[in-house]
Amino acid sequence: MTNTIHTTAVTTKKDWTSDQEVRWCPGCGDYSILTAMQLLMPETGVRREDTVFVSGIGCAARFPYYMNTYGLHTIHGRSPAIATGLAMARRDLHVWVVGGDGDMLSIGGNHLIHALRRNVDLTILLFNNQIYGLTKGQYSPTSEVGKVTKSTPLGSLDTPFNPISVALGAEASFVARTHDMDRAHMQEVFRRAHNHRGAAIVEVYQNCNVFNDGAFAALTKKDARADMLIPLEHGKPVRFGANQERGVVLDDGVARVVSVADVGVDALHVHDETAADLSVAFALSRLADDRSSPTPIGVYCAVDRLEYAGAVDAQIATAQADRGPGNLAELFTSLPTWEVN
Amino acid sequence: MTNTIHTTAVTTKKDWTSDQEVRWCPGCGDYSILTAMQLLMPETGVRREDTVFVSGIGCAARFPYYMNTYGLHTIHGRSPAIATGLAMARRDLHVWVVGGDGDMLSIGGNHLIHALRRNVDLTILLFNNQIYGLTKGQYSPTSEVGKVTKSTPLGSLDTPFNPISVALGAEASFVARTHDMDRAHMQEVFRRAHNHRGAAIVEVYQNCNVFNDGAFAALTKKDARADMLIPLEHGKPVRFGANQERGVVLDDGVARVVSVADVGVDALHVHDETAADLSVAFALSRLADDRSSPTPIGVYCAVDRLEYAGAVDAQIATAQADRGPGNLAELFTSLPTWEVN
Amino acid sequence: MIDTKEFLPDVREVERIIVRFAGDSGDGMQLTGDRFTSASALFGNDLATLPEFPAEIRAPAGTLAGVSAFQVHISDHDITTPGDAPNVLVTMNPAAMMAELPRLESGGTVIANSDAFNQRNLAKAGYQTNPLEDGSLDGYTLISAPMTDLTTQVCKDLGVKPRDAQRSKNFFALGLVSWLFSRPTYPTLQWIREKFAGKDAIIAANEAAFKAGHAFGETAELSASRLAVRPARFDPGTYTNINGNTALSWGLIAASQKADIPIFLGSYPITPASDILHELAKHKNFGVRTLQAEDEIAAIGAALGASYGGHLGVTTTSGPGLALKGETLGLAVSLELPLVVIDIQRGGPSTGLPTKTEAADLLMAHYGRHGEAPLPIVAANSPSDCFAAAFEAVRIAVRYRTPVILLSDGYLANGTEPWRLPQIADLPNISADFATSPNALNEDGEEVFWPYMRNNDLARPWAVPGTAGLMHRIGGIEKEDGTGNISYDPENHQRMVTIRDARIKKIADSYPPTTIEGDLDADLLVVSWGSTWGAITSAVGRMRRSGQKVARVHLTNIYPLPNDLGGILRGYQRVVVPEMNLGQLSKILRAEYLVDARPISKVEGQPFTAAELHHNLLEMNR
Amino acid sequence: MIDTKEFLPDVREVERIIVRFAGDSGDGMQLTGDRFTSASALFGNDLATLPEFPAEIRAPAGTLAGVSAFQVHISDHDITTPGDAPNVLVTMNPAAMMAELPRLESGGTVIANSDAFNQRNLAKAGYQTNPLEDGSLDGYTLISAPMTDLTTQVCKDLGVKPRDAQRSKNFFALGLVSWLFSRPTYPTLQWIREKFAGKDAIIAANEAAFKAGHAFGETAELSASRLAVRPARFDPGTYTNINGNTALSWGLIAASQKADIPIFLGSYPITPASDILHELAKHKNFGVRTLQAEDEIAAIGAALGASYGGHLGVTTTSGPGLALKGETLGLAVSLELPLVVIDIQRGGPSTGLPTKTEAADLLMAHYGRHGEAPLPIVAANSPSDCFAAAFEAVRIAVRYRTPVILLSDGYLANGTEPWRLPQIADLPNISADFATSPNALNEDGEEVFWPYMRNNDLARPWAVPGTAGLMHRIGGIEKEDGTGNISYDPENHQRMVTIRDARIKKIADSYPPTTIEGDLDADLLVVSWGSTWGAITSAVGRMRRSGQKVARVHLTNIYPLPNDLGGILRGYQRVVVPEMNLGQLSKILRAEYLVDARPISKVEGQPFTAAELHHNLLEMNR
Ligand SMILES: Cc1ncc(C[n+]2csc(CCOP(=O)(O)OP(=O)(O)O)c2C)c(N)n1
Ligand SMILES: Cc1ncc(C[n+]2csc(CCOP(=O)(O)OP(=O)(O)O)c2C)c(N)n1
Ligand code: SF4
Ligand code: SF4
Ligand SMILES: [Mg+2]
Ligand SMILES: [Mg+2]
Repeated sequence: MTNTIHTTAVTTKKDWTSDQEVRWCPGCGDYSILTAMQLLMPETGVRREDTVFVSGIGCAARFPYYMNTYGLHTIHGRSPAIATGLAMARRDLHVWVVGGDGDMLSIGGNHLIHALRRNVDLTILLFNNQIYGLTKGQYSPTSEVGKVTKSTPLGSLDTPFNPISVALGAEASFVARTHDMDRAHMQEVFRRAHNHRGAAIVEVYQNCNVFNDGAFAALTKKDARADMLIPLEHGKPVRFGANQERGVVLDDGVARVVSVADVGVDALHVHDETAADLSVAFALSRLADDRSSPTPIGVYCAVDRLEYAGAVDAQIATAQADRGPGNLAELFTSLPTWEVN
Repeated sequence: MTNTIHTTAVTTKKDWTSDQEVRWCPGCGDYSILTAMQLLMPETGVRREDTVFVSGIGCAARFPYYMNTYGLHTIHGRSPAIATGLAMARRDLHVWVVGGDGDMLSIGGNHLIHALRRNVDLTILLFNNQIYGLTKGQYSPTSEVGKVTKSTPLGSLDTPFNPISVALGAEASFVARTHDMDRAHMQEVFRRAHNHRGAAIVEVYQNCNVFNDGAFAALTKKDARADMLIPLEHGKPVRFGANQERGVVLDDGVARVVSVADVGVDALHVHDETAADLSVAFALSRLADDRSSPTPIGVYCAVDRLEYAGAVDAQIATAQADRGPGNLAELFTSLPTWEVN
Repeated sequence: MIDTKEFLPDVREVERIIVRFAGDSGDGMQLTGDRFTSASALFGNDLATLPEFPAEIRAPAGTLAGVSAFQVHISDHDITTPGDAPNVLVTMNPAAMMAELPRLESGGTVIANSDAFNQRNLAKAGYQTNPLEDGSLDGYTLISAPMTDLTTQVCKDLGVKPRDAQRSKNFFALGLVSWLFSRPTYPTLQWIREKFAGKDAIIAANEAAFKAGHAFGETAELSASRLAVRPARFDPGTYTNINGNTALSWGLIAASQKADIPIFLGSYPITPASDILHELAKHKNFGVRTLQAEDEIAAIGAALGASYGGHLGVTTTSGPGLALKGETLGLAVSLELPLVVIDIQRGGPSTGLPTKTEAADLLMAHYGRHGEAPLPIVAANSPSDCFAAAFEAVRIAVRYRTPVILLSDGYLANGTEPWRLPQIADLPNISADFATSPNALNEDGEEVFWPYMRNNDLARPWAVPGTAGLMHRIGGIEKEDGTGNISYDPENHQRMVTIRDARIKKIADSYPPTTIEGDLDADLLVVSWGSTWGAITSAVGRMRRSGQKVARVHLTNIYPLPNDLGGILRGYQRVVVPEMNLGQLSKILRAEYLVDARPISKVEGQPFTAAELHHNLLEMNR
Repeated sequence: MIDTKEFLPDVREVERIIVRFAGDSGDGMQLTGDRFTSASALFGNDLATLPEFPAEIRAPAGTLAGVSAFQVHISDHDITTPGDAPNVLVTMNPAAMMAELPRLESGGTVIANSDAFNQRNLAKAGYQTNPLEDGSLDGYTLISAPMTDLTTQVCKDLGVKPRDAQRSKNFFALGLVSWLFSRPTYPTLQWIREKFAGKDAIIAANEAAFKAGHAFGETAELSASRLAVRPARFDPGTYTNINGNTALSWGLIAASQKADIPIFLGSYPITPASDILHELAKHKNFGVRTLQAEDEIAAIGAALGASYGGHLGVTTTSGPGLALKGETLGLAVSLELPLVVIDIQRGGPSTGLPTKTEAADLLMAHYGRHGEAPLPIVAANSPSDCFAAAFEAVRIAVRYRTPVILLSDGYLANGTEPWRLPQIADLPNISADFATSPNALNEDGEEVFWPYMRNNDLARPWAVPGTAGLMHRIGGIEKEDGTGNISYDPENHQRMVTIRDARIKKIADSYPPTTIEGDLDADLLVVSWGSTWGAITSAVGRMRRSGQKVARVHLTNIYPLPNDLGGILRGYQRVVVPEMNLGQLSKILRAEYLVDARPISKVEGQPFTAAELHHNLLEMNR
């Protein structure tokens, strides 16, 4: 339980695979996310015993059972809070948090935004399938208006959250998006999130083929990607399209998709993920307001700021340096005392 | 309980003042907010019996007791949820929600952001004094990093929320800020919020003279205002300063304070509160990142979009038009039945 | 409508049959069971059903975790449970055989889809050899049919894709079982046509499969004899086969109509309560408003807000959700507003066994709030009784201005039984009785409205916003008796705590006298609540038919307990309380009456069977 | 240090005195009371204090709502309560007189700041005429002094602003009372100099006011005689005057040091628990981590997460917060991890009386979770006992791997009493005993780690992340006995429910035998828990001194109850249970032992007085 970080292990995918039978529906997008993770972990060099997956409840939240690490499957919505305690207590661990859009944004919304603003060193994966999978198909806080589900037979009326915007509004220091159809992209984004100091949140577009099949197909199916996904790359102009023919400009503060031919490459916005001001990241997040328009993927922002658990440890170290390690006899006599003989 | 809205009453401030003794500390900023409200109400022409103030717990949350209307003082953090039920049930009422920064952003953060995204017809006042008043002085989610309070003797480590950014990240349709030192401004902003269709949130900078005295003095004291408050006015360039000598531009998506002389009036950002894209409102909210820099006040955005309770009522009306008003006999026989003689 | 006189003479008649359909989650067993049930209901049998789902949405095909089962008990007389050991087990694959065979009565009939018993499936289920062939089913009657194959064959010329054809194999099974038990075929055929209207190929495939299964029964040389169950003698009326969650939803709607206040449901999905949200959301034309809230706390909060506005606030959940609602329930107790809180109990603690039944939330319902925060508790007894229990909960909530907890459980929620439709005019009226005028004089002799004045029931007035002249402010801080103003006065607090306690206890004055069933002069009294009702009814019946004396009392109103209950309990030498928990009601009875009430506990995620209770009661009566 | 032999011979000696300081919130009464208490503690008296704050932060000056009071009981012998009716009442304004006079013993002494009894203040307090003049204090001994005026005068030449001078009038009152009760003056003078170091004008003003008050007593012709209370006979040792919340915090720190696992406190501010957060936050050098979480659910969640990581997870709250923690507590029960959950009870239900005391969360502590979710409950008896109770809670949590609920209340939290510092070496050791190696063999004979293997205590291993080879996954779904893998098996569930129940019951095996105090052969047994301890001790003492026989048992471990308790209860004809609720422990005793335990209830937001309990017990013994 010393707070030293070990990063020396040589492992393979198999080492990271637990002995538990995977219980998602055949065809579920969760499988490819799991694979991406099990492939990534050996590359990071971290030790399995130093890695913990914490989750709430939902299909997504079954994730920890399948990783051969420490795993804590908790209750609905509370994983960011529980993980906060673990990460504050144990800075030597790598704490991952996994949950669905209901778990993280509905019942768990408050814990999520507070974990983000505190910037606790957590790597949070939000599997967004825009539906409640485990409870068999009610709409979620990311479902589109008008969605007909078991709980909204006449269509939902709730404006959905944009998870990226929510995270930015909550002062998140690392925000990214990826999707379950592109293992390499997932792996790269997860790696970036894992390496970030502080709270990192990754929205993963995930297909629930049973209750919301094809929710992201218009964006993520192979032949749509070039036109519908806008890869964000640090230091590069934001461009996309099969021939890089489209791009993004900031037009009086608002991000807009334009034809590169119309505006010229120099007019394109050059992505700066390190910008301390989150305004541009927010503007980019608004591009994805409906699924018929192109959506940025990749790292929206990766800002270095005060990490919580480290700061807590530093306060403890300072207190111990200033006052010496705790001494019970001193504590007991810190109020006025008197002796009786 | 018919859902007709009455707006005919002729009243005075006294009519809106309840018989309960006001129990805030002498000098508390809450007094002037109360006065602003009691002065505003007669101007709106609404009836007292159609007005409800709902609150949670905290000093701010005592507000309903002092208004001679219907009032519901609930439990800590839950007022947005409770008010959502009331507003959905009773579209004929004017439902106000009042709470402190702890009530609304700490324990109640999730209910707040969900009420905002649903766009329920509520007028929400967040009295931000950057402290827990009622529990005698712990830091709050809006307290600045380093704040020394009873619960943070070595200084707080939590990055605060920016309430305007949080609201915008949650898809709020009306967001504004005012402060307790300017009754006329409060009254105007409250009026605007009251008239908005959907969820309106107003952050009120409020001085807690007992536990956090002068938190906003650098911005709100008489001689600082001209230089430190940036009034947002729809359709006008964003300018401020004793001689309107400073202004705000959008610089590649980021809002910056400039000297008008340097850039010229035409370069200034012209405020459009009706912009459906919340990017610029968000960029403006980042100007206030610390209290030593100028802060926009007024209406950040006022966007017309699907109001929840109305949409729910419309679904009911459609269902009744399509299927007739509910008929128990029909309901009971809607599954296969058989007769026994 | 069916002519209940119709009967088939060429088969052996039995009093009752228990059939269990089991297969992979993808095999459509719930639907098959449901169809068989409907046909039996229309035929006039009494019946009770018990669906059992796997916990996973779609567990891997062919595994034990993926087995889905549906049990139905049909009878020519009044029955109260889905039965103990099935007489017939339908197994669509080896995993179903492995998981379910232990339940079958010894010597019972096994029907198996032999096509599914291939090497791969056998291995997945953990069989070394094929049970259809290795003699391990000796002692049972085995009807083995290549259902997949036969179904594919009959579909060949119908233009159905092979995959769709294979999917229809459950209708083959249904056809076979329908033949075996002499069920009328036309309700199923008609249902297929209605259900799949527009999808002609599917209709054709399902019909063909169903008929093929029926024909298989007629033509194959089956070693099992064909059985029939006569229609039961029901009271005259119109019946429907209903599950607990639907009955509960309808009970709420009926009560809301009678009280003339619209329902506002605030809910957050959770198994096994979600279906009430789904059902109520369908009935917007009754003025029902439903909010899928962000969590359980918001759900009850919104419902309470709506109640404050004069609607009938309702919130539905299961144990984990009720645990979250405790603080807001305390506020509701303090506000004294009508509110119905429904807990469809499931296996706990924590996430526990979410798809299994249990009844271990009783003490939380009593005490899961800080401070002295009493509230009435009502429990449903059977699937159709959920209607009456919901109605009773609304009655109490509205009349006494109080939150009420209504307890049901996973077994009642999904189980079905025939329900005689009530005459709408016969449903009791509920009066909202909103306050419309001042009710007190202040010191200056002016008319004022005091929100905490009380009527004879000790209930306070319900004055909803919008009512001129009655503006008032209330909250969760202690209130002055009468005025409702904030009061920190010590004696006032004592008085208010006492009044809140007394007003809930007073609700018992509105109950009918408690019914003792069975032998009033027995030594043994069985006291029970909730879904144990059916199994206890059967077990007590068996006891009495075998000459054992036993009395029983079943409680619908759990808190406050009936005024006459103490006297009843003291009249018996032994009191036993069968419960699906470690003895929660028995704890309450012991504390209340100092009677040595002994629990009979079962916490297996499954209801008591009549047989095990019979066994237990026999022991107790020795 | 004080020479406890020192004594003043020129005054009348009494055994004990109860003084109550009352004034406006702005009058500094808490500080005045505190100073008087400290001087008495240093002098060697036994003592007990009870501060009472108004609910508002700063209620309007001069109103009844703004009255702040501090009661202190000093004695020459062992006392256990802050006393019933004060002998002396200090009133700094009319509102304090109006609110507090009814408490004073008849014939008691009233000390009043006559300057404050002006027209305006009298009206605010609801007086028509001035009680200092209208004869309504006849029958009391009245010492009226123009404190504001005299204080301003003595400060005139000290360079103190008039406003600051006025503020010092509480030191005038303190000086006067100190003279009246022959308190040594130098501790107060010394404290003033330390406290206001650097603010010379304030020091001068306070000193001058204090001395002026003292002189006023010496020079004025006071009709009250000067009293003194001898030092009490204490066991030898070092003492400090401590309140419950501080003692509790120190108990946690001591236990954490003994167990060698750092404290992680997750908390959300709430009266009267916040001070534990404040206190623990000060002690970061003990490795204490504190998180002011976003709400109570996050607070317990974070604590549980830290426990999973091998820290001592603690969460502190009051009733409303505990109601919110129920679901997460259920998870902790299921995870079987150490966790200490502290509820400083206050008046309920709902927001209730947040600044007043009550003990009505006992049944919620027992049952406020869904499913069968048993956990141990410990309660503190007195302010200083909070140390021991916290230590005991940690002991149980760590040894038995379980969440523990520790109950205290508002009265203990703020009340103080002398506490003899324990010898650190005498504090029992607590062993975290983390798992370090595999504990089972799998089917292939390989060494594996099973998180739900159990030791003789039925406790499971605590294997923290970072430990190589022990990786495992656990959660709130039912777990297979031993392996901890998810299991939906019915029999396994029954087994696990039974084991969870048994392992908590087993904790009682670790208790010392229950102590019966008083007359073992009495007919009447008083059973109690929590902060009633002091008042019952006094009342039982009075009973016995007056020749009445009575026995008493006070419980620290409320769940599981001691193994020998049933036998004890059955040995008495009458069992009474005084409680600050409507009879919650009595309910549990009745259910458990079928003993007719009768509650004595008080729910007024104030502790029992010894006198009222004495009265009640006399009635019971007739
Ligand atoms: C307190 C509580 N409320 C509700 C539930 C029921 N529940 C389980 S998972 C879930 C939502 C699942 O949706 P999501 O989080 O999006 O995950 P997915 O299954 O889609 O991966 C709900 C409502 C629960 N287990 N606990
Ligand atoms: C469930 C619950 N937790 C905690 C509290 C204690 N509490 C009351 S008000 C409050 C916070 C007050 O701060 P804020 O909301 O900012 O309001 P202010 O007093 O500053 O106006 C807290 C923590 C409570 N009443 N209920
Ligand atoms: S229900 Fe949807 S999200 Fe859940 S496992 Fe199945 S496909 Fe995946
Ligand atoms: S504590 Fe602060 S916020 Fe509360 S009433 Fe006093 S001054 Fe106002
Ligand atoms: Mg989802
Ligand atoms: Mg505040």
